[in-house]
Amino acid sequence: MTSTFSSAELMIVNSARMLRDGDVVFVGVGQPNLACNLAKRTHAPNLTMIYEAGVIGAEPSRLPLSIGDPTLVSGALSICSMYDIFANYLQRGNVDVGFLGGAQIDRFGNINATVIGNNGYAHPKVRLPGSGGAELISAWANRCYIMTPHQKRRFPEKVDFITSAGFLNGRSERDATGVRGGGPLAIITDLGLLEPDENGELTLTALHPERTAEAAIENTGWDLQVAADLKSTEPPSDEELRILYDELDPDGLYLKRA
Amino acid sequence: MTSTFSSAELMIVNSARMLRDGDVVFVGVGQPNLACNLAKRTHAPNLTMIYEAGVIGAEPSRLPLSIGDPTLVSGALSICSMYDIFANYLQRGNVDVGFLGGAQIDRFGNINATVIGNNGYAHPKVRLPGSGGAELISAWANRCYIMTPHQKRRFPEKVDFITSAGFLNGRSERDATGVRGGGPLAIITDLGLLEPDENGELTLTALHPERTAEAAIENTGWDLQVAADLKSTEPPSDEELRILYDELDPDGLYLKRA
Amino acid sequence: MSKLIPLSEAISKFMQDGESLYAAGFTHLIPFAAGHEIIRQGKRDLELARATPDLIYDQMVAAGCAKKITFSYMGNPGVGSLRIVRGAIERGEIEWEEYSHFGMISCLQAGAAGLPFMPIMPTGATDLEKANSRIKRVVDPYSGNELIAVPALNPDVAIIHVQRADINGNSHLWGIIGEQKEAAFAAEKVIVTAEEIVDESVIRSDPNRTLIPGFIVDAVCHVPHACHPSYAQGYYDRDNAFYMGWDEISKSQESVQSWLDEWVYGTRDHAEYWEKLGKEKHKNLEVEELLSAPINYGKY
Amino acid sequence: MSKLIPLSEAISKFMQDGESLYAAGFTHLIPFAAGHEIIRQGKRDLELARATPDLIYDQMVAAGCAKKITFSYMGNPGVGSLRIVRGAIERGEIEWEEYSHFGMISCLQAGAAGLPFMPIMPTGATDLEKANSRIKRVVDPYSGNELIAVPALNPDVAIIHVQRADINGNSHLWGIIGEQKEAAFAAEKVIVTAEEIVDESVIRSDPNRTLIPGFIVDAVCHVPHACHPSYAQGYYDRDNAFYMGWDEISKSQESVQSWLDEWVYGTRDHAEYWEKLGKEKHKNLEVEELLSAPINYGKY
Repeated sequence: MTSTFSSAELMIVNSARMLRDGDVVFVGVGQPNLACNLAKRTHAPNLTMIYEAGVIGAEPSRLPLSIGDPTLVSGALSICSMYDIFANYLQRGNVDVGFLGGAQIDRFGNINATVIGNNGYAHPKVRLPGSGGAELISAWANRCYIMTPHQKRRFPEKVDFITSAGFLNGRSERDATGVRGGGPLAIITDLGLLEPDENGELTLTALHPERTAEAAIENTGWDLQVAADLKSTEPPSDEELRILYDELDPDGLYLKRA
Repeated sequence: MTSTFSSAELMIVNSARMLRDGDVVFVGVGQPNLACNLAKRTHAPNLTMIYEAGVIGAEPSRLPLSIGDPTLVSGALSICSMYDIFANYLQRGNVDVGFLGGAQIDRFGNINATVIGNNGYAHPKVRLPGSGGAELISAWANRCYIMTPHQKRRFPEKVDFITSAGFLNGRSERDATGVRGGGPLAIITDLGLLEPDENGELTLTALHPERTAEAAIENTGWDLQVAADLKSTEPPSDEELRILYDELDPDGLYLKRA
Repeated sequence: MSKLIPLSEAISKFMQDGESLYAAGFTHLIPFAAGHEIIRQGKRDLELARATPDLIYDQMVAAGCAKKITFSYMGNPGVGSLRIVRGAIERGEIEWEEYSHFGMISCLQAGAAGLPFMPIMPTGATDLEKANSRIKRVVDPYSGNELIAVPALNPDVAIIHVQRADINGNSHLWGIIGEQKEAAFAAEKVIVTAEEIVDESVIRSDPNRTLIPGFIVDAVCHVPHACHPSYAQGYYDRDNAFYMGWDEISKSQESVQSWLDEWVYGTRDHAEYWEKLGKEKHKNLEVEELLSAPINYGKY
Repeated sequence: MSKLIPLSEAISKFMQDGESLYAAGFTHLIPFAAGHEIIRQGKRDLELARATPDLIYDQMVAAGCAKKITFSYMGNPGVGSLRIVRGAIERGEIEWEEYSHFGMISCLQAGAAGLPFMPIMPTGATDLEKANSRIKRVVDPYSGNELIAVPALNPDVAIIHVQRADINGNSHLWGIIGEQKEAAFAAEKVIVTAEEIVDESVIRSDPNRTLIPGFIVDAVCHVPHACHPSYAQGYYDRDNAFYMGWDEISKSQESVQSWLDEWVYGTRDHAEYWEKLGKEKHKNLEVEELLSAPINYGKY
């Protein structure tokens, strides 16, 4: 079956819609960056974007290729040191939203970006890049969103290593750690949305157009619960797609036209 | 008796001579500032002056009247925050020399700049300005020098309140606190020099021209010991006095010509 | 969305009786205009914190705005004693809390960083620690040695004067930058007063100069010469004569009262205060231009 | 007293086998030229620390310079994996020590401030703490709650690339200023490489821009384009093609070795390396001027 919308389109557009006007967002490059810029050009003109390299309020004239791209710096509102961006912005509670990804995301929204394999940390089968800012974003941003393709190997029952805390073994366990942020509010996949239930377990709460609950269940490593009031996400609008393709990624660096 | 040299001349010139070429000096305004500038124009051209307001390498075009004088800023080498000046410079051990003063200095070089009176801290007879940077300079500068007129009320056996640690009740007590700096190396008064003995007790080690040990003993609140090899300081040279009066304080803000 | 409002509105909206205040600026950019407006509006029971209370808090204490003062050096810089605060403490008329400079600034740094405390290396001087129960010890988990700990300071309000800001509060500061950034991030509400309101493009031309981002700012007020008798680097000089003169004025409650009557209660706002200082004073405090060498950010 | 010496002399004089190194620059001003010179001089058993090892440490590890690596994000930024370091860790050929970004930078901050540790608020993620015994807990003396503690990092050597410095090492940096200041103050020895050596008067025209004072610097080296394939804000662009190309090159030890042979061992110094990149590459990385608005310090 050929879909009307690509996976990237669905993830970016639905992530953009999670953002509220006035949000301060801690953002990386790639799809989260596109989602933020899309939100800013539609319903959230007062969005402030913060990059972990210490850049606040960037207005890049080209699509940034790394979080330290010089195009983020020229014409930005403010630049600060790495200590300050993590301390005064993130740890202090000045960040509303963080975007996360990772090699593995488990049933309780815990993320692994460190090591794959059962031999433990000291003898990694696959060594991943590690935390970077992720451990801190997941702990201290008021709200977190995770963007990821919906694949069984990415959604194990339990991650091999917790790089970033979701709800640990349940919401009460996260609460007990005393972290200031609220944890993952939604996982935006190319099939639909997973949101934590009252216990912090990720459940399927919405499907994208032309996507099925069966596909989601099949591509999840745990016994995925489906919300009683399963919703459908609004299809990406022509305007959203126009902004993405014509304004934000005209050279198709992150988005390939179907 | 009319002296050849004024008290201010003797204190400033002898303080200047304590400084070594290449020293990084944490300095305030007034006499210590004149001493540093005199040293820089004579034997210590590579002296770096640091002000607690966060100014490094000032080249003021007029005599600064407060540690935050704008003339210290224009043309300085570097400016940093107050946190950085105390942390990265002083606490880190990047300061060779600190100058101190105070209302009371006792037998072991402890300084009181906080409260006078026997009713304790909560009910001060005379409330002084307090520590400012003094507690930290006395602890963390590698070498400290104290400039003060030689007066009995300034030299009690024991200070009413220890704002800045000298040798506490003896050198071994300071050593036990784990502070990084070496403590007061000399007290430069208008009569001579007091230096700590092996136990940290301040003893008279040198007299200025025309000054007597009797005067020093009489103007000290403890039983001042006189070094066996009591020295005489070199009289201020014509060149030193010329620089002070003609170059550094031509308007006589701190120095009055005899 | 512009945050530009008159100073009187910012003070009445964001500074409430009983709240804590950090009016920032170590020897530079001291926000006197805002302090005077607080006096004019008769705010009461404030908890005033500043490393150096300086004349601004001496005046606010004299006007009866404060119930407590937190400081690390309570002097008239370059002159001597700070008579009003000193007298209030000696007579037990005001609560106070005292630190060393680094202690005070570490409290703000902890507050700005979202930490409950900051460690400080031992100084050997323990009398203040005995007198201030907020100063504690913390054990370094690596050496087992005891360090000093000071608690986070998170004032309800920070007032920050800056050389230039845009209408959203993005602020450029230079010269002595003591603890403005730390105070702004530590506080719950931030009022910025600025010598100049500039277009956002001026701010964006030099983002490394922006120490305070607009999104943490609640109000921006255009108040030229707001720092007199303190100064704004590149805009006007410190009025040393006033600092020395205050030493005389503050010798009696009567002369302080009459100074407040004439210069604070008797002026509608800071523009009128400045005007009243007169042309000669304006001229004395003028400063010739000395520009920074530009830097190139590059078009990317 | 001038500290200006050739980079080769600075490396041979101040970087010894077995010492620890922090080559600073978070995504910006990465001192590749100094890294290459370390490779050329065949330094061995270095303990390499950087938040992001980036290609500079991938190359140094490939060349056999390192016995240990300390990091917080071991990726090829914007591309993917950092193959050489990753392989060395997977095969157990190198020691490593790992933190989160804030953990790593807090280690440096502690080192710079002369503190033995820095506290960090809890993050809920404890697996790394279990794996790295250098990460400890400290009890907040105010709430009794446990916080994370990380130890001071005081490298033997910091290498800092800056846009402009004077011959004494007073350095102006702008754009992304990640951890250069912290690394310089934390280290025992500091080597500065600079795009431009300027007169002291340029530095003094803008003291707020001087993040590194000369008196903590041991050597200053004039090395234009030192950051390629990283960049210097306002001087040249990031060579993204190289970052992507390295992903291919680093797939085999053979192709890495031949790259090192041609580009590092095969060039006498960085000037030759830059020349060898060719006119077209130079042109691709050129950047148009975009100047900051000047500020006025005033003549006082």
